[in-house]
Amino acid sequence: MNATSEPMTGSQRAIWAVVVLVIVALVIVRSMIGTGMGRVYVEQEDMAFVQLAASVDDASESVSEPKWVRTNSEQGKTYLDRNPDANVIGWMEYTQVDPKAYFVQEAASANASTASTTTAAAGPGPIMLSWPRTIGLWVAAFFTLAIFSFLYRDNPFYKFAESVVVGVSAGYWMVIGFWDVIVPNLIQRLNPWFSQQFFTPGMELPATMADYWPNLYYLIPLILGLMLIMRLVPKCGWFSLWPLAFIVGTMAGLRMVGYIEGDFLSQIKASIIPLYEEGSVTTTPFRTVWSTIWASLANILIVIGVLATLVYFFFSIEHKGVVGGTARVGIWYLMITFGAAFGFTVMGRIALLAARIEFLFDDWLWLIDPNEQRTIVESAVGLLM
Amino acid sequence: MIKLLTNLDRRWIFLAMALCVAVPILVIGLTGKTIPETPTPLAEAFFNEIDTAGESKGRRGHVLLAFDYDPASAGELSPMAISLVHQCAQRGLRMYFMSLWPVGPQMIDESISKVIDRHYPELVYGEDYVNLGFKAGNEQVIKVMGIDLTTEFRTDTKGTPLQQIPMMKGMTSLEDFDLIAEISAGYPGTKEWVLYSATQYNIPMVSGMTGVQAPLMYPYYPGQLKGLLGAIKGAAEYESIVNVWVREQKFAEALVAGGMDEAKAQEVAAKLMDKPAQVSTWTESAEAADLDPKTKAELITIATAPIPGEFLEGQRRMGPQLFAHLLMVLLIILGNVVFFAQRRQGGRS
Amino acid sequence: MQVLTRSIPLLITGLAGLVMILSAFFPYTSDWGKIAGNFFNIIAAFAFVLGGGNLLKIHLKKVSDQSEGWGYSGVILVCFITTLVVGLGKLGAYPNPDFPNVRLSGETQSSGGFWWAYEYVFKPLTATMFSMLAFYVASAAFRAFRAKNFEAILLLGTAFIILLGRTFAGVLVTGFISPDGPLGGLRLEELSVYVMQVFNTAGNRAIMIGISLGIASTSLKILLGIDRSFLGSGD
Amino acid sequence: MSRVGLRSVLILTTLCTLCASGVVVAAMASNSAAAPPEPPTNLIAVDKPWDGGGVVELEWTASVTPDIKGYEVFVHQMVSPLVGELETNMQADAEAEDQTQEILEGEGVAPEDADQQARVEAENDVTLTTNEPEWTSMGIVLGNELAYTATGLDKATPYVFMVRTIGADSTASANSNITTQLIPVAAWFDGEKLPLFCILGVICGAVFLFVLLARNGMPMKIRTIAGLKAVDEAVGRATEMGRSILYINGIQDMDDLQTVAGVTVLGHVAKTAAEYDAKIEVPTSRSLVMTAARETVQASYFTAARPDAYNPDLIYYVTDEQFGFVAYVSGMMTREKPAACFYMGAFFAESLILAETGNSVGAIQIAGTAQPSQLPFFVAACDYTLIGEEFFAASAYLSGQPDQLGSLKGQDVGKILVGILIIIGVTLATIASATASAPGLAGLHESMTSAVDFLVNTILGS
Repeated sequence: MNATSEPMTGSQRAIWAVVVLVIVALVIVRSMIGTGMGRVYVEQEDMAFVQLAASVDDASESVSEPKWVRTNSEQGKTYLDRNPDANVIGWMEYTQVDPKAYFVQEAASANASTASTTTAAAGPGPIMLSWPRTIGLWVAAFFTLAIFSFLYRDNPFYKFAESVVVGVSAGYWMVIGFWDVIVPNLIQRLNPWFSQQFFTPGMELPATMADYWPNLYYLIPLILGLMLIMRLVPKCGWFSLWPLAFIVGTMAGLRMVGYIEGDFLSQIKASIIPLYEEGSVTTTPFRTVWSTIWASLANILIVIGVLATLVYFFFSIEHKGVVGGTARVGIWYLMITFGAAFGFTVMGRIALLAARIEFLFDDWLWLIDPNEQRTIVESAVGLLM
Repeated sequence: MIKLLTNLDRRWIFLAMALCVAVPILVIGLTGKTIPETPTPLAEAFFNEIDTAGESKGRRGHVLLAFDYDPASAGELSPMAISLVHQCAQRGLRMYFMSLWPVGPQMIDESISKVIDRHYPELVYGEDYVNLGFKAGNEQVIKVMGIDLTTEFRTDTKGTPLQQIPMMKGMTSLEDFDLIAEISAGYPGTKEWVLYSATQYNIPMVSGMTGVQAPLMYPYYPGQLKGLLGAIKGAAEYESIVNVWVREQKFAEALVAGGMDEAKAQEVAAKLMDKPAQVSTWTESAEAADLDPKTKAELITIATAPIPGEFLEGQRRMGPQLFAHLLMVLLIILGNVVFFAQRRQGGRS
Repeated sequence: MQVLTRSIPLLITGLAGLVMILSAFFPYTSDWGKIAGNFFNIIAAFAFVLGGGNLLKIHLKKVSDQSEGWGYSGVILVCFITTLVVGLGKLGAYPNPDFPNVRLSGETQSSGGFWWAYEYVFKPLTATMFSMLAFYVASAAFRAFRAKNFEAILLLGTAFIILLGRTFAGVLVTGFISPDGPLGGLRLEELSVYVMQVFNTAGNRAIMIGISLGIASTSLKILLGIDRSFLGSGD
Repeated sequence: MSRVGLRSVLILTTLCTLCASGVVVAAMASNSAAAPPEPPTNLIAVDKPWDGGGVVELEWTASVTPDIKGYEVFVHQMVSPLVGELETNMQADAEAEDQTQEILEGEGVAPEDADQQARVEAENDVTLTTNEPEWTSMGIVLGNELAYTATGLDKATPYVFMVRTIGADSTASANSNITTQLIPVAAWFDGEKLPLFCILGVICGAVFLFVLLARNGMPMKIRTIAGLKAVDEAVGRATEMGRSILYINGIQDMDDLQTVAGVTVLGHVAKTAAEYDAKIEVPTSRSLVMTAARETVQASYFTAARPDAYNPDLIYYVTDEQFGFVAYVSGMMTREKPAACFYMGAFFAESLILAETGNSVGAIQIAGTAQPSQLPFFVAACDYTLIGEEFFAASAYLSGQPDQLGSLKGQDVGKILVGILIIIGVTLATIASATASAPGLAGLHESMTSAVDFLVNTILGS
């Protein structure tokens, strides 16, 4: 039964080899049929900005901030015409588009070039193949298959993918923690001037120093945070006990109240229900009776279940006699609960697998097109089916 | 046979599972057909709660959309998230997106680009929706938000201070939201929101969640949670309700644009929605005599237009679900057959 | 040393917890709770740094020792550092269009190299890892779920009702029962709702109540300094 | 606006009141209809006593107009001078920008001049409009209600309120009297939380009392927990086989109490392992857990008089990322094949992979978690499982500490409380429900209903 260590029989090995070969062959065949597969297209936009010079008003002696406007806006164009050496900066921005937009553009330019022989300089359209993203897509497909390969057995591809996910995720979390928490909640408060200049230019600076002083309270979390990192230094490890104590303490205090209010009191409250309840369906007397039976039974079963399960979790008395019997009913309820959880969990897992297979079929292999990203019907589909 | 099953390599089970999922995906992807959905009361309650958000205060609902999940659970949850944004956008609610998960902002971006950018481009950032991004600290973030919103959230993801965002005006704490709609994949998630916001401040809350969490959250319904969507089935049910409703709204919009008064338009739209196939017949009827040809043509377009693929994701996924569930039942039965056969053999010898 | 490593941390724990509890009942102290919570969240972000630092330390050691599998440690380090550099430097990310001159002003996650790392590395890897569970659950179903006693039969029976009742299979299997008749509640799709709202609710409710008591008492012990295991005093 | 316009005019009205100009629009809309209804009178606002602040109770005398749809409540927050100035500046900036654009387009003035010119004009505009109170709608109440509770207000700034009648045809009346300025301050104690405070006190008191009793030597008997004997067996088997023990402390941080309980159990497992001289490996997914685990295991080795055998390198941090962690651990399990696996702590999706992989390498597996979603898999795939609270009880049992045993007893008191409350409540509710349609028992029904109401809404709810 030990699948990952037991040597395989020759026939099994052969079957798996065939499966792998079939997959590789299908990918090769697929890439040569129809519009191919696994490409990403982007639309390019030139984001250029011109800096409007600062202006000084003599009357009020106020200085308006120099500001940036798009060069292709009315204001920008007017200004650039007047001041050709104004400060201009910019970059190219790429937006992902459905491949069908590219196909349409290609078809249009093909028509144009056949229609008139003089339009040789039609030039590349604004929609084009994005190499970084196309490579990315293939990398993603490779990683997907590399992880799936673990199902066959542990192998270097899987280990590589595993290492990548460990490294990337640790880095990812640090980066997000820095930009989304430390910058706005700490640096902005402790050094608003620096933050405004380099990170968050949209923020407002404290109007006076008196407004700023209270921010220095935030030196406390900074120091505690740094003490936490001291854990990395072998001899200063004990420093981290202080922030740890703070973390554990606040969490314990918060949870004590939260759970008693939200889970203890509210759930007792929800269990106080009448054992006899009139049904909601009252069309005929017969149905009224049945509906009442179903509704009352539900309430009775809930109350019995809560009490019996609580008895199972009662640790002061040995489970014998009546208590033992009640505790047993409690276990039955627990088992039904676990069965329900099992059913729901299975359901969730399969949906996740379906999503991954959809990624492979849709984004990478271009076999199906549920989101109508490529309206042109694929001929290769017929071959596969 | 029993011997074969006893020594069955688990990779054959893996293969069976792969086929049970992959083949229905291909078939559904190629034919475009999905399995019909009948919504359960929980999904309807979820829908209604969002539909009436803000009505008790007589204002446009202010909904906090907390997307606490990551790509790992997106297969189950993104159909819910997309339908949720779809309903909010169509209903004209103000959407405040946020996340307690580091990759949550990516999930928010995805829903915004799939629903708002593509289908509701008229919505304005900062007036109709805002992305507050991620904050570390799990339930402590909720706790702080309950007391004061701006202590924790100083800027949106674009770095704009909240005071400069029009729709943040008057929003000081969690109590200013009319509804919390949470999409949750674990900790922190539905439970934390229920404990530290819905219970503590009596804010109405609905939640969509993974199959793993759903059974655990049932005790909160209908008290602390007003609506609950569990796993992909919940997503598919909710999605079908929203799709039907959106089409009805589109009918009503077209009718109002064509000069019908609102109450009448809603009524007619509901009628048309019952039998979308007969819309073209209806446009010839006496009731539609006052409508101009442009409106009629629009009604027929709405009735016949296919639902965009992104709004069918959940329902598409119910196909592989069906076959995989049958496989699971089969596997459990087979496993037990093997177990009991072995035990009987063991007993004899 | 005892003061620094025991007394002060215990004092901090007690005070921090007290502030959180008081702030729930005494409105004047709610701002203290807010500040403590806010500090907590900032420290939580530092914990990410600690995590990254630790990873760096462990794998640098592995690489320098050339211990077994150090190549993979190298991969981890390269990926970690690359992600860090790309993300902290916002390489390739577009600045905020309102402030085109401030290079680091744009959104972190929506463009550039960091987005690429998310979209084509982080997302497929984590999502696929999770989806592998569908295979494991199938294998576990075949090999682990045995109807060996009454309890197990209950568990499996419920699982069947949910698995069938929550898909179209339920409609196929018990479609013959009239939904309006007295036994309409026995249709699988109805039954699955009933199981969830009655048995599952009752069982989970009792578990919840028990857990809430457990959490309250453990919190109390931590705050009073009775339970110091988090400080590493062992048992 | 077309989508929104579909909805009731009420929402449109509310929307428009958000900006000053919107008020004008709304007024125009109402003017176009028939004569507006009379406004309500005698509007009084009172700060709610014994609350957490930010709540104001409003009362008024009904409008003389019959057949009205309801009353719309408006609030105006008086701003402190500093905030007011800031807001004014912001508005001025925004308007200046708009006007710069206008001037540029219309007159062809040089941008810098236009900007300045616009700024001056905008500032004038703003100073003209800020005198009016800016009414924001808080919502509409039905015509038969003459009171409203305004919530979510700022505790430190003064407010004024005003109510308008909404007629049957959705026309709004003139303004009612404006209330005097009121700051919705917080009381020193939130009265609604009193029952919660008391119940928390009872539970904590019971726990504290039993801990004290236990410390003073009172014996605390706890029912046998079947799964626990297996721990020593598992460690023993690992020693016999000469293979390692794997201990996973969940994937949550030290702020999760399951992790803390897991660390306690780890202390015992490590002590047993030290006595048997078995190797114990603890990969963690949180760096703080690693810290705590190291100190605990070190202490255990000391207790077992084997400090030399303690190897901190076997307790290490892998990654915070759930699947990065599980990928690492499952890979390690297939490579090293531990003889016993312990999963004690908070687990999520990884439980299945861990248990399945453990199963496939033939390890004895013992699990303990309070994470109900993962219990089915642990119950199915592990040799023993500590279900929910049993896990916490196990940590008490293993340590044999009076503190832990006492607190377990204290929790049992809490459970008795639950049982009593539920039984009383259900009895009352059943009597109330059963007597609902019985004609002779109206009095009983009434008193039962109010008793249930008191129990549910006052004692148990806030």
